[in-house]
Amino acid sequence: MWTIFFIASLERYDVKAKVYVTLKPSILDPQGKTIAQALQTMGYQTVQDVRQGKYFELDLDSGSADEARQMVAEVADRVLANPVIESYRVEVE
Amino acid sequence: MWTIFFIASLERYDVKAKVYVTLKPSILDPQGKTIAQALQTMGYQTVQDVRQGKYFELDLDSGSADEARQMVAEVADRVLANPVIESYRVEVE
Amino acid sequence: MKFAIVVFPGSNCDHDAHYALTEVLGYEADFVWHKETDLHGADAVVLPGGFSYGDYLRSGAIARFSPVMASVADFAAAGQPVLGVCNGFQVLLEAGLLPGGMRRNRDLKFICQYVHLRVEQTDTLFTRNARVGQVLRIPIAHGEGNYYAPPDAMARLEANRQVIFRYTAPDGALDDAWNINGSTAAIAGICNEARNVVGLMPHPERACERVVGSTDGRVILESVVTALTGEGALA
Amino acid sequence: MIDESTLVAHGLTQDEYQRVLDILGREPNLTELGIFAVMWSEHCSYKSSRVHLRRLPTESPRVLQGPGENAGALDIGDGLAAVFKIESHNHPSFIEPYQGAATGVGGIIRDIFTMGARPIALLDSLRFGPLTDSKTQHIVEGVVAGIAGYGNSIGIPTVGGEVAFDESYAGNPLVNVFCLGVANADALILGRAEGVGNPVYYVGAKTGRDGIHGATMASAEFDDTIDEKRPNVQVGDPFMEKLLLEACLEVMETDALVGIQDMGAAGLTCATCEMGSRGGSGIEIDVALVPQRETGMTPYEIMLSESQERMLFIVKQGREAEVERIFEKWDLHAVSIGQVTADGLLRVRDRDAVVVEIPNKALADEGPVYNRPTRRPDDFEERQRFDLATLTEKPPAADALLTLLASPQIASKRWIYRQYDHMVRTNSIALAGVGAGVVRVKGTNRVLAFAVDGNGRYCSLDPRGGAMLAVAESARNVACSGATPIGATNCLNFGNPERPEIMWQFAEVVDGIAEACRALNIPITGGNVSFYNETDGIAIQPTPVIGVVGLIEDVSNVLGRVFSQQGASIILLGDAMPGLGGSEYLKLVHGVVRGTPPAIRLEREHALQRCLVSLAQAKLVQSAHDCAEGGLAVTLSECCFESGGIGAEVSVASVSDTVPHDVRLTVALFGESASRVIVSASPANTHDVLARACDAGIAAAVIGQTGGDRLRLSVDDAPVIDAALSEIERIWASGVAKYFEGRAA
Ligand SMILES: Nc1ncnc2c1ncn2[C@@H]1O[C@H](COP(=O)(O)OP(=O)(O)O)[C@@H](O)[C@H]1O
Ligand SMILES: [Mg+2]
Repeated sequence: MWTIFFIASLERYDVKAKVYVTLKPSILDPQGKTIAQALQTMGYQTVQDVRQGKYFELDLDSGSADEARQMVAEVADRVLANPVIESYRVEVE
Repeated sequence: MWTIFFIASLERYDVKAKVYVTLKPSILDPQGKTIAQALQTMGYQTVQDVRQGKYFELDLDSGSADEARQMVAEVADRVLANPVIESYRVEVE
Repeated sequence: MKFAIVVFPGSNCDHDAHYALTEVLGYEADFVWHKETDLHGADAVVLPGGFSYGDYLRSGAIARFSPVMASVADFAAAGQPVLGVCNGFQVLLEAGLLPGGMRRNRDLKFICQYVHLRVEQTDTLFTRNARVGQVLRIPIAHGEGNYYAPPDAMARLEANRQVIFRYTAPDGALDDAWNINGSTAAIAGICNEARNVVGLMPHPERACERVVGSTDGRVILESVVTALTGEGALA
Repeated sequence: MIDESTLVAHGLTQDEYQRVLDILGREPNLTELGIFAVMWSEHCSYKSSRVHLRRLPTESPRVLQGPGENAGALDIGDGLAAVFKIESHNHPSFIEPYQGAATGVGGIIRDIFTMGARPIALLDSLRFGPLTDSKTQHIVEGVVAGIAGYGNSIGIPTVGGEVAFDESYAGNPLVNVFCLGVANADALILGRAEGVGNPVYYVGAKTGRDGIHGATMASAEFDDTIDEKRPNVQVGDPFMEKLLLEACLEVMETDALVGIQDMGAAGLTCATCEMGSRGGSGIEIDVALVPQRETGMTPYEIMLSESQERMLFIVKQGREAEVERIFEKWDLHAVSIGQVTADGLLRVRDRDAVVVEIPNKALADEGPVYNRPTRRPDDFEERQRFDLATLTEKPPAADALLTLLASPQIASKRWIYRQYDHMVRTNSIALAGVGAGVVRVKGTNRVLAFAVDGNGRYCSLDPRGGAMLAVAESARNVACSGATPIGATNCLNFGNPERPEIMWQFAEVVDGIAEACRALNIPITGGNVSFYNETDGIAIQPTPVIGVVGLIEDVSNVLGRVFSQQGASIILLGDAMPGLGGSEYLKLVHGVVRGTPPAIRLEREHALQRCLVSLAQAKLVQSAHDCAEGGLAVTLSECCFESGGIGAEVSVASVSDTVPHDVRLTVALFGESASRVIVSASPANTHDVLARACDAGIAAAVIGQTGGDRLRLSVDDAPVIDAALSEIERIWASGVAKYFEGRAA
């Protein structure tokens, strides 16, 4: 038992994953719009548009980067983003 | 007048900037913590920790990438992030 | 007639729904903890308002994975009545039991106030005692109630007459100034294609007694009883 | 080992350190020193205020719990108790408005459910700089969103509050939050540790390095080093607190608990030694068993952390499993970190090593007590002097009214309370924004009404009189809803107590509160003191905030602010007196803050309040509204606003002995004489209302009728104001909101 556990634990990696979630481009983003307007009012005239999204950092303890990538994609699709209104991007280090 | 304006407008670039805002590491992130727990309960046992941040995409109409970088850093510091509890990172394409 | 009121961690209108259904309207109601999978033999299920899981991530996003939701989905699939109020509506959207999603309110603020709702359709289990065009005065209390569905889904919603409530002026006129949170097509509530699952952002359970300001919410809770038992049917 | 600079860093004086040495009979280690420092900080020890607070009246037959516990409690009949308290979170809200205000809400809610009460309502009392300043707008936006974010999520309605704006708060905003809960009168739970061998449990959020020395920070002024104080920011987690709230209330139903206390200011340190001290017990804990969010935390950090949403409780031996099971149901892991002992000591271990050994009593009860010097400010009399004759260039009355109605001070606060869920729990009877908070108690016919009030400007001109006016106004607001005031809590916000002028203000205010509470028969059941509200040596106006709780025994007797019928008689109860000292009119129209605030005769005030309650009980009046900031003209406007367009036509006589003649009009319209209320009654009941007022010894006069869609006001038969209601209401309605359009939240 001890040895097996020991070997298994040797094979785990600390993996960092990042997930970016934004409203789909066709959907009006009330937060982004308000920020863009406020920035223009504040004198930042070069700002054309702002979109606000969410950003997640996940610390994983994975068998491999591939395993992690697959799992994070699933988590992003099922949980972190709502595919009805949002799109997402996953990065695994 | 007309010519000057025309030339000036020729010199503008469409620049895309991204700003990533995260809570400083020592600050409690209740959202991230709750998400991590939920993922573990759902069977994603390899998830050790989750931190949630904000992600902004800015469309600018700038004189140069450098000008844009400086402006976005200022905007991030003044408006997009709350420097008391958050740190940020700026990327300009 | 028995209701099941699902309690998620962070639900906070569960007791209000229970009070309205039992003390005010005289029906039976049981709380069902989100880890349960048995709906206590209820005839109708209510997903109450609140901040399930603190509304962290997105409203309703975590709650929809609770064990009870599989039972709620089966219950809904069997054609039985399910009502989602506010956060409960958001859970139904996240669970895919109703189409669409929610954005932050147009003015980015949490809003708590009375609004006017126009009843658009009465052939659902929760509006059958109302009149088409009837205007109900019911409070809202939410920060993310700005309804959105993609154009094709919107077209289906309208074609199937699934939009049940819209935000309107007090006289029932559609007017963007009265579309309190900026929802697409001023949508305040919708039903599924089978018309047994209804979700709405306003809180009918807060509008069941004169002493707290309105009784207009009763018709929604009473309709389902009429539908199932015939009690209180319109002449 | 403990040198001068270590003492300074901990805010301890040489004398205080000597006291530590005397108590211990040895040198403290650094952890012990940190523990003494937080427990003996102003915030935790009340060392400057204690001698004064003793003068407050704290008893009545209804008082079930007076000052000293986590919250006060009053008997409200039907076997129930109202449990309530007010807390400040001023300093944290300046540093981080959203989180500071949010964690303030979280803290006061914990104080209430710790007593075994279910919290049912919140009120907020806020002070900011002028809204024209964009920094202030940012603070206001954050504070309001923070209160909303926490209260809405946990599902406790914020049913009302108050807010004022003045330059003195620009660098020191005030965020005071009042919470009220209901408990079974015989099941109040106290914060005491008893029963040797009983386990000490920790539950809730893990401990991080949050707010270490928050309590000492709240006991220091702000200056240029503010940035160094920044890493302390605590983040609130209302979801965690909602779980704690439900789990604790469920555990409390089992009788397995001995005592419980939240870990607020001074965290684990305060919770352990206070519970030990109250129960006359010792407590031994092992910091290694404390759940930790960060790695490498020292015993010092663990003991002093102010991480939010944590509770400490003592369980009866043998009942542990039952308690743990309830917490597990709510996804919370309660862990035993120690036990109650017989030796009266706070003993902290880090596994095998004993790192702290201090008598609980020394920390909690035997801290230093100061009777600090007081001195009346030299310009006191000078500032009270004000000659009405100097008021030249007065704008027309109608213009002055518009100026007042448009100012954030008087304008509608809807922009604020619309962000608060003020209806959840379906108990809110009067909606927020129309008077006191009025909340029914389900399962009974009873209703509780409560209001928070305090006028810093009055107190800056006359601390004692201003304090009496604050008590009177808060109680009057409660009485206007038909409730009998039965008790109060208070939050005393002041500058640096080491300055004799500030200490004088404080002593005067306490005397004013004591006198008014005695006269109005309102015991004080608890409260909070916040000193050091100064930036760069400039103090806030002395700001006592009084939260009065009242009881209505029959829900059908509740009164609202607004006129409810056309053709009703408008009746003014109480006398107008000469003077404009300290008024909103003087400040907003003339930029003058001088003079003496309105005089108050407390026995009259008491009679007025009793009369109001009797009118409500007899159902003789349709509405009642306190005549306060902005005087009669503003009060009448407010009675018309949100009434669905019911106007009024009113005629009053000027106050005769006011000189000169042209000021009489101004005084009649905008003077803020105390102890006045506008009620409306059907013509049929008008005579009875006047007769009851006469019996009560209260001046009462019919000054007009409701009706039409205009507000018409005459003084001495000369028309002075004639305005379309819809127009002035629009100006009033947008007076706060207009400052926030288009801001990026
Ligand atoms: N900070 C606040 N939070 C919530 N409600 C508020 C706040 N400030 C004012 N209000 C609401 O606006 C109303 C008017 O405030 P105020 O003029 O102080 O009332 P009153 O004249 O009754 O003392 C109050 O009844 C209160 O409920
Ligand atoms: Mg007031």
